[in-house]
Amino acid sequence: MKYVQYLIDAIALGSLYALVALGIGLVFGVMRIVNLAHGELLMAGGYTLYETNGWPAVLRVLTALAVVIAVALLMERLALRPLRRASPTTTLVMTFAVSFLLRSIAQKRWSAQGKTMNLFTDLNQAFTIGELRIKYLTIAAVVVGGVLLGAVTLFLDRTDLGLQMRATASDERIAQALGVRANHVVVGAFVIAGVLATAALVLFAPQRPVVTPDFGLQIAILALVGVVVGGMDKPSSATLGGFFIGFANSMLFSLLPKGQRVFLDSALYGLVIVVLLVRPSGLFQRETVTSRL
Amino acid sequence: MSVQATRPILEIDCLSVRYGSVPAVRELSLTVAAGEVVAIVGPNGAGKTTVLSAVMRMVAWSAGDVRLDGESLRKRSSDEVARRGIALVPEGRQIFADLTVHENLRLGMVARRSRTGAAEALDAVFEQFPIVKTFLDRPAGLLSGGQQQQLAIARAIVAEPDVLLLDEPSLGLAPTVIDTVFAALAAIRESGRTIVLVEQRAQRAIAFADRTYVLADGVVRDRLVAADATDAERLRAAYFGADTRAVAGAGTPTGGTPKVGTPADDPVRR
Amino acid sequence: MRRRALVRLIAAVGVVALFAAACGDDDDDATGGEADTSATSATTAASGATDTSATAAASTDPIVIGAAIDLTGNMAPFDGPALAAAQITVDTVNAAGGVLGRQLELRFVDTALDPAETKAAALDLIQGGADVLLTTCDVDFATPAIQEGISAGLLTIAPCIGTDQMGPSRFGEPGRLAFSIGNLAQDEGAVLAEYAIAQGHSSAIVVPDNLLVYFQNVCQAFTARFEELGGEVIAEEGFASFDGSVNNLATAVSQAGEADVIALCTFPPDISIAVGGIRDAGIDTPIFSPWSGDGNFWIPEGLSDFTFSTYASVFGDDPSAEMNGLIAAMEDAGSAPATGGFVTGAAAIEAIVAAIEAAGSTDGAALAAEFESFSGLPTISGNISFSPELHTVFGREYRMMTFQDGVATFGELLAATSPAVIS
Amino acid sequence: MSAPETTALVGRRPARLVLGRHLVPLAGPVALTIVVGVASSAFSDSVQLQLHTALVTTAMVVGLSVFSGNSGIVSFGHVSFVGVGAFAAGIMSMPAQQKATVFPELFGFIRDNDLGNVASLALGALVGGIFALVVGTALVRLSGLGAGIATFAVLGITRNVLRNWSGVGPGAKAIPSIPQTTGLTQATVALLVCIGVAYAYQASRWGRRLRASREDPAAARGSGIGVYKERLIAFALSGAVAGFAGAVYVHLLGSVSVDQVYLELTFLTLAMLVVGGIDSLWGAVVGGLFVSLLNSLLFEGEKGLSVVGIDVTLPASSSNIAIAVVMMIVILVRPRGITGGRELRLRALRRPRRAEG
Repeated sequence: MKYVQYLIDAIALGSLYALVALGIGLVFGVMRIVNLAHGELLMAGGYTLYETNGWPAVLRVLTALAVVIAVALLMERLALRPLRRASPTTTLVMTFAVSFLLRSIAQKRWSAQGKTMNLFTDLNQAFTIGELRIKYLTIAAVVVGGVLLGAVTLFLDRTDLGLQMRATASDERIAQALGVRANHVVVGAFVIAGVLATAALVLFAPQRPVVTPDFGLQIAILALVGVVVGGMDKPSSATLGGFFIGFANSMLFSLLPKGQRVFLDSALYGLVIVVLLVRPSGLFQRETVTSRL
Repeated sequence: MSVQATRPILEIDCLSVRYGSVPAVRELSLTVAAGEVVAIVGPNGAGKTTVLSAVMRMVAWSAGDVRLDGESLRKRSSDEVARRGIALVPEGRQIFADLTVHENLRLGMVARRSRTGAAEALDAVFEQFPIVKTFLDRPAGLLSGGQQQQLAIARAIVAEPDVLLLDEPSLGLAPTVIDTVFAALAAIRESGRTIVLVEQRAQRAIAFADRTYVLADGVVRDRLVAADATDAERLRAAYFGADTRAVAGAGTPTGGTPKVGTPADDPVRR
Repeated sequence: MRRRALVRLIAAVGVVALFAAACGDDDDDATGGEADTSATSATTAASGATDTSATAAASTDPIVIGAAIDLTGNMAPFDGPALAAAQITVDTVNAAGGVLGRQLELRFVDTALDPAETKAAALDLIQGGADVLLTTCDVDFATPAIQEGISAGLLTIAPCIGTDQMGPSRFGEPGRLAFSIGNLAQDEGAVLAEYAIAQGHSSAIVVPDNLLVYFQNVCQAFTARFEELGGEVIAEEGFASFDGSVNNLATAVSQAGEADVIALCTFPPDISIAVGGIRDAGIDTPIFSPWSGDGNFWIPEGLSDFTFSTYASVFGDDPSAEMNGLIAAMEDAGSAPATGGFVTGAAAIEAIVAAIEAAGSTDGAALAAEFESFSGLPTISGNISFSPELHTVFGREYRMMTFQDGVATFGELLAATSPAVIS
Repeated sequence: MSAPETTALVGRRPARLVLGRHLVPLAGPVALTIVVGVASSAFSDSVQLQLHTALVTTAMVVGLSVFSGNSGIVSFGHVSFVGVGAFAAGIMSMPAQQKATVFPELFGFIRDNDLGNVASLALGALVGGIFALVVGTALVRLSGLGAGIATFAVLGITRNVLRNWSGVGPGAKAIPSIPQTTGLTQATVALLVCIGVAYAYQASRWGRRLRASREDPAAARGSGIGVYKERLIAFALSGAVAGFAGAVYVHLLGSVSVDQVYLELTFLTLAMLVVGGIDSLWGAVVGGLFVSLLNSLLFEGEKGLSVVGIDVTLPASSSNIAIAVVMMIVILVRPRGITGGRELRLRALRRPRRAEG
């Protein structure tokens, strides 16, 4: 029973990271950009929730969504579009600079002291089945995660813009030579990334109610590790990678002997290295596909 | 097929392209009339593919201009060029292997200028390339080389472009498949589309085209018409002149006397 | 080609400009600094001309207290309010005539918590004539500044460091010059344990955050004193802030068994995840926390049975009128405190003033000797004591605060009988 | 340099060849280092410290560039080598007697011994190099982003172990009382040494092979270059340089804590490398110094404001925003770095001078 509870905790955390990873994976898939500033989208949404404390919840979430998408699009337009042809390392460092800028602005505006978001705190309530305790938040995370992953998959499979995104991801030059407008595709990817970041934020908020300038960074870095471990080329493998990293983080903590729990990071990163060595192109990737980066 | 009588649809004017400090195309000028088939032949590294990529704005120009229907493409990006009516069948097909045949065709339609007639265009393509219809829902990567080439051409013409650029459509294909491809091209020509064909298999291209430019070292070495396809001497001269020059690394080609050796086999077919 | 050369030129000019600007900046600093001091001494001389002779310039110069503290980074929420309170106290002291007939001057440099900037800030202040150095509220972040302060022979004070590390135990013999006005973790852990026992709790789960030595020490001290007084610690569930382990804490705690009280030694933001998680897991056990759990900015809605010890109640019900006056003054200055830690900034100034008056000079060694002899020195933060071994405050009265239904109220003033002994 | 002189220099072809091949690419970084070093002595203590920090941070960037610049693989974990170098040097040069009270749980041979300055610097290089060699043995097989993340994982493990294994690391404490031996001379010489090592490697057969394998891995393999071996050599060497830089760094600050050599430094050094130009040593040096000096300048500007007035409400902490913006602008204007990723060449050297004159 104890282990089933561990499993539930792990699934809860895994689902949250899966959402973040999907956002990172989608932008990478379409643009070949590792967006280190993805976490700052969550942060921006978090401060929006703080500032709108007292409004109706739905309105707050929509405002946060608008802010997050606006930040995502500004990021794309001002910092990344001019670097469309630059090397991956250059864009990576650019996204880091963007992340640093946004965190510095937040630090100046709201200070390093946390601010409470107060959103959907009722989701923290749990129901029990026998000895098992399941938070409504866990259910919400799994459902929302599943629905959004499904929606993104459907979008990519069924819509023209989705098809153009997949084509761009596969070969940007040829896609453009066929008439695909790169900017449309990229803007689309960033809008979706914004939606996913907001969804992740809304699900993180009840559990991590305090937003700080570093709020998103820690989450995004771990999610990024997950994305790479899972396999960057496909949104689905990136998402599974995100789930994997959250799941492993939680599971390892529960399974480590009490005195050794402080070595959680070592265990987790050790696992990451092993996975990368055994399956360099990604845990959930067909072996034939290799990362283009 | 009088060249002078028709209006020029594609004009390449003193175009230069360089990769880093290496010039790939040097002050190249050529004109293609509407409805005409123009071939560009030449040895490896002559700059043939670069010319097509430059027209598509897939590589940057260092000087010169390209005009479509009199309008400069200087400020256009490659997707805009495509949506203005030039379609490219790239070297090595470059179909999207992970996507299905149908999805590849849908991507081809992105550049269509008219909102109507898409279904008809698709039907026309199915008729011309039955193989495409047969494997509609199959990932394109599973098709054979010849099938992929047909798909690549089909993908280009569903956009109903004014000008079709083809880069080495016969590359790596078996002779019978090449016949199929050229038969398809003939049909496209009948439909009145302008074609620019880059080929290393010069003889066939020259015979097929109304006019042919022989390219070497990024400049036009010679101009030929279909009748010249049988003039092996002239071909050899054009080819080998360029080859020796490239090997010797001499300066700008001025069309000096080509060194003609005794080639073991037909230089054109290689 | 030409463009590349142009860019190189711009780059070259940029580098030169950087140097030039740095030069200009330094010139400004030097001349500005001198002009500043001369101007200050001029005004001091002018104002002091009525009661002292103009020749006693040295003794009428202001006593400079330099603060190398963080106003940008993660310590800013602690350092900022402490600095603001210190400034108010300096103003009060100056209004009352200063110390030894000299005015106090508080200068600060933001370290942004960067180690090189921290050291640079200390060097700046020392070179600028600081007589006493204040540092960031964490001994490890402050180390680069502390070392400069003590090696320059200055009394070096951290307002709110809570470990016994601020002194010889970390810095060897030169560390005699280093003190903290914060509460000793061993003392604070003891008071929490004594309060728990007094409320009839006899079993506990201890949850230390491995991130900071302070957290570890408070929880160790709680355990030691709790067991001394006959309580039983049934489990210790460690975790570490920022590594995600807090997400699993609730399950770990719920599986540890039932206890009367949970001692939780951590700080925001992870404390809110920890407390929220424990409550949401249906565990209503009272939670005890040291000062790091102070503040209402992180509190989950409707939190109950959460008790913490602190320096001052920022919830409007502090028992001391003087304290409430200081809080009001800080609100007026636009820096309302979020936790009670600010008061250590004020107390630091009071202690420095007391030491200077007793020693009759600003010599670091003399001041340190006075500090070591402080036993129950009354300050706004309560009575503070040091010893040659312990350079962090013990024996001070804590405000024991408790949250019920999301509202914190003052419970009682309580001092530990003695610091707990931890290995 | 006057125009006739330059012409004369260019006129002598053999001299120009030698200069062009080795002296000129080296001259730029060396000259810049010496200028910064010597110039620093004109300033106040705190500005001096910042300039020395700039030199030492640049040494870390040079260490990173030995691997990333030559192999084309971005390492996110190089700070772990800086870290182990820093900790080895720091903990071994803290006085043994004090160590016994502050870090009683250290293994005996670490706790009871201390080293002199030179020995501790050598130790930093050695530990950094060996650690990189061990790690590299497994990891340099990977390429692309996978390699980057794997090295980042090494960084995570290094930090976690140093933070929690009290037998070898300082735990949550900062290591205090490290002799502050890095001043003008040592900082300058240290960077020069790193530049020298990096350049020697780059010009060596190994360095050229690795660069060849970066341009075209398949062709390199075809011509008998063992990419794995070449990468491993570069990785170990750059680990040694990074470890050395870390050792110099602790002797500059006199203390070091685990979080000091983690994420922030990782991104900072990476940003410096990219801002300068990732493909060249000149880029590493220019980027390291440019970003460091910019950082100091903006920070000093902030301080300048606060020294004059004592107003607590004075808005501070805007320098980070400015740094981020400047960095972004530099990347936008020069996506390949300030130097364009090229080494300094004589032709390039001449042109700006003429333009200036």
